[in-house]
Amino acid sequence: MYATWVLTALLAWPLITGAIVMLVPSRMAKHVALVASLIEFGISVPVWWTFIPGTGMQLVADHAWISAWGIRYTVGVDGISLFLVLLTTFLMPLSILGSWSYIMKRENGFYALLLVLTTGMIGVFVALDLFLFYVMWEVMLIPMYFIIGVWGGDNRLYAAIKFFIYTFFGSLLMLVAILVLYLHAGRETGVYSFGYMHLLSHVATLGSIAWWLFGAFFLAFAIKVPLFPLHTWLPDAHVEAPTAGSVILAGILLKMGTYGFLRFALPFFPAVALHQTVQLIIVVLSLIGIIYGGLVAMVQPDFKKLIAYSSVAHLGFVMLGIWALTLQSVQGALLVMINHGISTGALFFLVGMIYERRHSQLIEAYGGIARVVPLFAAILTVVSLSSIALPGTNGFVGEFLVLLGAFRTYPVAATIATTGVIVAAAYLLTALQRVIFNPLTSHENEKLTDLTPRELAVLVPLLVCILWVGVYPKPFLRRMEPSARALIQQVRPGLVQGDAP
Amino acid sequence: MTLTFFWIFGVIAMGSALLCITRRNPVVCALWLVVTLFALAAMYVMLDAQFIAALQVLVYAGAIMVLFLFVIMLLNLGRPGPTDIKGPVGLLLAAVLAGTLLFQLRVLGGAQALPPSAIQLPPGSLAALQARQGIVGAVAGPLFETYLVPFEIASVLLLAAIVGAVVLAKRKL
Amino acid sequence: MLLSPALEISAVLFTLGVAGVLLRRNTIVIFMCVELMLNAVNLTFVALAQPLGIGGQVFVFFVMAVAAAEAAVGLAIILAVYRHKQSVSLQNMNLLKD
Amino acid sequence: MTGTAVDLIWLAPALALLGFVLNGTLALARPATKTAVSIIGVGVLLGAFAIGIAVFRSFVALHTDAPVVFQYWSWIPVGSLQVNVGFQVDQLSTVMLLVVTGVGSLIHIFSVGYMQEDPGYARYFAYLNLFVFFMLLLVLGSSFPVMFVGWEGVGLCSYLLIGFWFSDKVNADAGRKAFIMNRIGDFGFMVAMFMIFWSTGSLDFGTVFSHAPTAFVAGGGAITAITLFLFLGCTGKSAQIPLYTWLPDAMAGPTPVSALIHAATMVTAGVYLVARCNLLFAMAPVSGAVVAGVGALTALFAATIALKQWDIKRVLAYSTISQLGYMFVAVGTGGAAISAGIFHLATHAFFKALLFLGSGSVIFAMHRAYHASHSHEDAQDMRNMGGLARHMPWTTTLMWIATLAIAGVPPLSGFFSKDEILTAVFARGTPQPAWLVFGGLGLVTALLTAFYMTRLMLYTFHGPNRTGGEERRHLFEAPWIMTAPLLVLGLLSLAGGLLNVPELYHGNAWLQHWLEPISRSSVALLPETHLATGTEWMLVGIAVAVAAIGIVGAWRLLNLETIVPAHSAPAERGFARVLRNKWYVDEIYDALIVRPIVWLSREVLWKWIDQQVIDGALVNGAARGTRAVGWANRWLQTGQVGVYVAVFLVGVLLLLWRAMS
Repeated sequence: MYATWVLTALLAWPLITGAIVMLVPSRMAKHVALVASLIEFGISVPVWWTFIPGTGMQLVADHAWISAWGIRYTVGVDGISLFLVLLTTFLMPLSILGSWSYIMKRENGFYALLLVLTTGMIGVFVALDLFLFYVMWEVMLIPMYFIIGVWGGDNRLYAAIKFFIYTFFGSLLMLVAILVLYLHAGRETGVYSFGYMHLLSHVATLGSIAWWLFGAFFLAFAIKVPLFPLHTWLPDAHVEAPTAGSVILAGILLKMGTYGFLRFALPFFPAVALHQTVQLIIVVLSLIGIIYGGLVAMVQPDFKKLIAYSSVAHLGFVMLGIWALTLQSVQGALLVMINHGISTGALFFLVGMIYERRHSQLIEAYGGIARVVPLFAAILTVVSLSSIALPGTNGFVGEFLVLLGAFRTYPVAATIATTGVIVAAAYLLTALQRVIFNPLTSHENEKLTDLTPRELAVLVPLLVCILWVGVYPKPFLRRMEPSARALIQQVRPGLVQGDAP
Repeated sequence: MTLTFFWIFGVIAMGSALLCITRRNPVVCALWLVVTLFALAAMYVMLDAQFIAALQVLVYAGAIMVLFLFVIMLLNLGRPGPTDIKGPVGLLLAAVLAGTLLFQLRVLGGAQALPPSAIQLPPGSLAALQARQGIVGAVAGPLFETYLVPFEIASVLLLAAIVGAVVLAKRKL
Repeated sequence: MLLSPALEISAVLFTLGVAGVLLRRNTIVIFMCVELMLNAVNLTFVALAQPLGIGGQVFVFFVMAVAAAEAAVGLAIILAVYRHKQSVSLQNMNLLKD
Repeated sequence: MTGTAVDLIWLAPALALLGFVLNGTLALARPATKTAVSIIGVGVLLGAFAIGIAVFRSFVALHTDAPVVFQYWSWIPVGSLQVNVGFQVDQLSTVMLLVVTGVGSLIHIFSVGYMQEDPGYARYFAYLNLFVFFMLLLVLGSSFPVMFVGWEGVGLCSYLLIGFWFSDKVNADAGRKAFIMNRIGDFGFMVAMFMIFWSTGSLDFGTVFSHAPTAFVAGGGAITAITLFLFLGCTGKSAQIPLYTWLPDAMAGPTPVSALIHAATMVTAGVYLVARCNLLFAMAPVSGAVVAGVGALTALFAATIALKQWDIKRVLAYSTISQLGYMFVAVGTGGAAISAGIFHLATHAFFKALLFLGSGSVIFAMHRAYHASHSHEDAQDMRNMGGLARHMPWTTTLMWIATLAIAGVPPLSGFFSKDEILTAVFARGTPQPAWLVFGGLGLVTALLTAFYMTRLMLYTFHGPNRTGGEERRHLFEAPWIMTAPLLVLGLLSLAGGLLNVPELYHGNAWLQHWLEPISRSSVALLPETHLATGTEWMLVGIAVAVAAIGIVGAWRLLNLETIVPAHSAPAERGFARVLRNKWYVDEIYDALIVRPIVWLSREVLWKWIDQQVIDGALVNGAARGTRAVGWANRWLQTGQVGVYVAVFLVGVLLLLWRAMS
């Protein structure tokens, strides 16, 4: 019973409560939104147990929507999307709680948009009808545009429009590709449907047009990932977005790109994706992302920009892991996606919290504040270490798996990517030192106050996850494995590399 | 006989319409338009549409044109403005475009545009209908049955127009 | 049969209305030309009601209603514009430009 | 499960972790607490040591050659990769366990006195406990990934403790440098793990070592690459060329930290790793030679730098690098020499910890003296010391013991361990002459070691006192809680040689026999070596002579009367200056690597590629292009309704035209 309505409830609940948030008095907005998002999280938690590790889609709901064009409302999760859905519902209450005192104007609108955004994000991850997927893809775009454009920093309009046009540019091409797939499968069978499985079963006869379609999907997803050189919207968007915006942007929106590759681009066009040249291009771009992102992050004066470029590097690992197509690397990539959501989310929260006190996110504005705000410093240190993949934290498990798995397919590339861990240490520890260590020079920093209980309530769940995934990732890996194996087998039939004999 | 009268009124309508668009003075234009409308009303009578003809006189020639004249006089536009009619270039452009349009309309509205005779009613059936139901009744029947919803919508439209006109025209509400 | 001459006349009247819109700058006159075009169409409707049924006349009825509404609102707009610009000439209504 | 005390092995790291959690909480919640922190901090370590002893005794009683492996939970299970969190108790790990918890306990006790006045007391002990936790993970881990957790974890603690007094930028810089240098090494470790996994299908020590003979061709490219990457990891962690430069800077941390992490335990992790993987290194003769060669070179190179350093802790730091080089020569030689390396590791832990803690006492005393006189002189510069023997007799005596031990004077511990290494190395010289060179370098290093250590002792404790008169009245011996651990370490430095008295002296060579199961499989792969008894005695003679020359030479050559305090000392000239400036290696690294990378990142990658090419030319270029097209089409928008009507009509006409045709 629960299995049949849970995903629909997860999609509908934020929309309903979003409308309610618009109607309540503005001082109540955040409370209502928080309760709504907690309930949303509560609804999603049992999925953890309801989901049975295995192949195929689960918790499926399927209803006719626009039957004239074969559009259906089909949703479901597998081991790939399960954690992204849970990550979304997990991060939303935290984001709302983290915006508690950050958002001071038009609160109703902000929180309502956050809730609508939730629907869009979950929709992207659970949609099994490509039309529905596309609709959700756009649904999540619009609230984010407003969140950056209305509640952002000084240069928010530039960033918001850049974000929007970049993404939109890619997604329109994707729409064209989806339509071509739809028409192709329709002509072949006479059944016109946007269903994932239906389209997937007729991609083999696409011929050379697959190249164009892959290109369209690639562009849409690569922008979202973001893959070098399509990444320049990210630093701007991150710097200007309010805390919650940055957290969600980094934590979830970026994952849509890699998720898209896993769900659509790879299974639909395996021949293209595994073509020598395409492999070379993507692996090289991932490597550039890892190294380049790290190096550029190292010289950023703005903490948020630094984190943004570090995201480019982390997502580079994910792309490398996906394309290596070994059991370890794909699961590692999935884990890095989750880890990045947790760690980078926490980093953005921390930067947001200190920004609220000091109104600067420039690294040089700080220094030596570990003496003034020891708790903040301790948590920032733990989170940074998780971000640079220190063993024992979540970051390590993911990156280790990606690199280990990728080493099988691309030994040289994996070796080069491993140097990314050095660069990561260089940029994040340098920033850490310049923020919490070094002499306390500024008088303004002497009066900083340490974290409040509310802020701790935001950070502690993230810290728990950091250690949990770091020490005992088995529950995650166990649920991912069948789907990862199925994916690999679909893309490259035959023996799955790195599987147990 | 009818045809002759029809043509006479047609020529009057066309002539006064031409005068309407070429006279400089807006009041004069409006009056020539009234003449056109009257001529049209006469033609409606000959086309078995007596009720419409009455409406034409009442609504168009009466109400609407009076409104126009009121506005013209209210704004004190009774004298021709110097730039009211465009210069030779405008004239040429208007002539060319209008000429093309007329040519196209005549081609499209020629004999082949008429409905096929199979679906045409036999001549005089409209008059017979009017004789049976009465002139007003013949129009009222479909208006309040088949076209009831559009009729209601039209009433809402008029109401909205009234409100809108008041809002727009009033200096201060 | 009056159908053919009615259509001829209607076409001419419509063309004259179009020519008027193109030729004039006074918004009130342009308005009147629009009314002229409406009437030209009305004539067609009425003429075609003879062979095709009473529906054409009903349509004329609606056209008149819409024309009345249009005249009311349109003239109110002209009034408002005049109050703003002290002119009803199209030349002065160029706010659409940048 | 063995049903003996060995099963309790998990308690040792768990206790340390508990100490970290409790002390960490206290550090955040009640930073001023001291007593509870001391009890927890020292208590967990003593507990861990007790467990270490119990485990060791039970393990000895088991009389087994095979390691006892405990698997606690499945950590990273993906397909064929099955990494468990597990501990391995065997001959090697028990020795390391005892060294870590034993020396660690002593240093914890010392810290109670040394850090007493520090406002970050609780934080300090939290870090220290965490360090012990990770170190135990490192030595006990039953697989490469678990070891790697400890490996990076100790690096983290090292980072935190070097930058303990983070308000000083130099300290924070030093911590960061240490971490990044270590990460370069960790890169090697990780790549080596990947290669091992895909060659042997596992990362557990047991499986890897049992599959290695079939999975690799001895001397082949794969095994050579693996071992070289592993050794890259070692050069980072154990401060060998080329990644050694962080260790001298690491002296910025509190002195007990230098003793524990940067002398006795963490930096020896590389030696432990090579010893653990001795089979792999034995299968790759080239790598073995590289390890030994790099070790020998590092030993000599660091010793030369130590000759001209004035900071008492820096001398010890370079000495540590140098001694680590010795250990690498031993483990690089492989086979039975592994035990020599581990032996030296243990004795070095004793006497180097003693030296560091002794220097800690000196610095502690100097600090108090300068504090009393409100002076801001450098409390670590030997030029400011001199004649301290009169004020600190205990410290002086104990440090002399350690100095003689490190110089290799018989019958102190260092003599035995160093001699063992030299014997093993020269023995390999017969089939492979390269080892003769390494041995020669080792002898020269021994000479330099004796020299600079004597220099350190003389400048610090003897000659005229160079502190001011005011300070002199405040120079005292450290409190008993600091001298007591020194005493224990002094005893160990004296008698540590008993662990492994070679058969040459009719000893039973206990450690060598104890470690035999560890190196058994690799001995077979290495060339047979044997040194005649006469040659061995000759080597002993040479080693003792070298030590004596070093000590006496220092005594004779150094003129204690001409030293002037640091603030008025003239700059060195010529070669001395090169040594004083550490061969300018830091400067060279900075100019060749650090600066180019930063410049490349900032000016080329960020400002040019990112901001100008991608964002400027492409992204905003597209926007500008769109705007230009719009600008070009602006004339269409006249704003004149009349024109719009005309255009509209043209459109209508065109449509009609289409309808006509």
